[in-house]
Amino acid sequence: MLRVLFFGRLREELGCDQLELSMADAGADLDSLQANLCSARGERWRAALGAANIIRALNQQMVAENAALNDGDEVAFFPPVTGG
Amino acid sequence: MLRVLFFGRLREELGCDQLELSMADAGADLDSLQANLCSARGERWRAALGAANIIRALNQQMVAENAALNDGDEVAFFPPVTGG
Amino acid sequence: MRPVLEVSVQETDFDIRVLQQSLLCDESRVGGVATFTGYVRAHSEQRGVASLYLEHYPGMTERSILAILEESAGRWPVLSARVVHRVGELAPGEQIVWVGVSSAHRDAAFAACEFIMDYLKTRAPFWKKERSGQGEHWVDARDSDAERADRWQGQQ
Amino acid sequence: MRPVLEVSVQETDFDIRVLQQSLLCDESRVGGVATFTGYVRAHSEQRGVASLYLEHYPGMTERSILAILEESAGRWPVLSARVVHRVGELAPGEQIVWVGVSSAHRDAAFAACEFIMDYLKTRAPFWKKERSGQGEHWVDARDSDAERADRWQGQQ
Repeated sequence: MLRVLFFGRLREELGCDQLELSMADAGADLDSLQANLCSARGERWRAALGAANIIRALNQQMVAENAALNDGDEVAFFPPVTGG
Repeated sequence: MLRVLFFGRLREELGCDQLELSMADAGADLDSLQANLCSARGERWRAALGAANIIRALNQQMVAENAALNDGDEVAFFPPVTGG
Repeated sequence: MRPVLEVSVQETDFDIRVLQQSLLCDESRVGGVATFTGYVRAHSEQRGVASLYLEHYPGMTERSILAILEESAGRWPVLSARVVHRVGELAPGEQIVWVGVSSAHRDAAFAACEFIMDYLKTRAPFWKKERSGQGEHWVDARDSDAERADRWQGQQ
Repeated sequence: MRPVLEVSVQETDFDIRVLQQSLLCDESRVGGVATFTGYVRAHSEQRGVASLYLEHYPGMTERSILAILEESAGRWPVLSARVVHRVGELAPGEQIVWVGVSSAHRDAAFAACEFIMDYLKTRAPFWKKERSGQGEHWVDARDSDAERADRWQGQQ
């Protein structure tokens, strides 16, 4: 299983805080996961999650490149951060 | 009259906090004042007040160049500052 | 001696005097403490702000800030560094964030404190939403924040 | 609106929370406050320090620090800036100096605070004497302080 979290403006646009996905539904890596979520869940997801500035984190660390996914991983998608 | 103040290590070396001088004894400008104090008061003054790093202030403002002295002025001599 | 690094993410307000005291080791090796405190402003881009809501990513927030503190301690001789960041609903004038760094010398304290704030702004998972008379909206990230963080990259 | 600038030279200790509060204007225009606090260290150049005596030039001290605050407010959009500097006899661990700057944005607050400290170190008439088991001696000025102050000269 894979846990997928959404934050900030993206969370509101999707109307979704988090998902649990089987590894089969998720895909083998971050790029596949993001593409699968965009294509399987309709136009709203495609537009929001396909935005160019979406940041990805794998197991609570931001990752700039693609990365392989493993059972039990936690993935997060969110817009640029605005704390401080 | 001119008021002349000494601070820090220089004050201790001279054994003197402040002086009141007539304008005639002081001289026309800062360079003359400093030279007069060095020559009129013995070796201790010549050594301490003649040191290369002595800073001068005229009416409570540091001055890097020579400056004319006027009746009522306040002059100070001191070593490099070490506050903060 | 290893630097003392601490991170707190909390809804409650904080006392800057108590925080600064926590940066002082008892042996009096501290020569200086640099701090930054961020506040909720009453106006933002011509809008009046009634309140600010801060969302975060629990777990990752603490980890990412601790990683920033560790990086700062690797770059400068930090004795102690600490970040407190609030989340939830905040009113104008309230304290949002506090960063404090103690060191034997002021240059390290200043540099590390500013570095931590710059990285916090671009690497810690917080998102601000402003609420005003005209409704609510998410605050956009600023290019200038990314540029400020980038300028540390070339430096050691 | 003109920046609020304040200077205090005093023998008594100070409360950093009260000082920081004094930098916040009531309209909540302050986005950030940067501060620096200097402390008496227990060791200095291999010597143990029993106490530190701070001499100053009354009158010129306040004037010169105010001139530094005014120069900082001319360079950056400072809302309020304040310096408190102690004089007289201080024990290791005691607070010596506090500099605080409030601004709408953090970059101005950080820059002005560091500028004020650098200029204070080289332009304000204070002299430190350390007392230790080996007697007492005047602290020498450090070239690095002059260099830090000089680096602001080229910048606006």
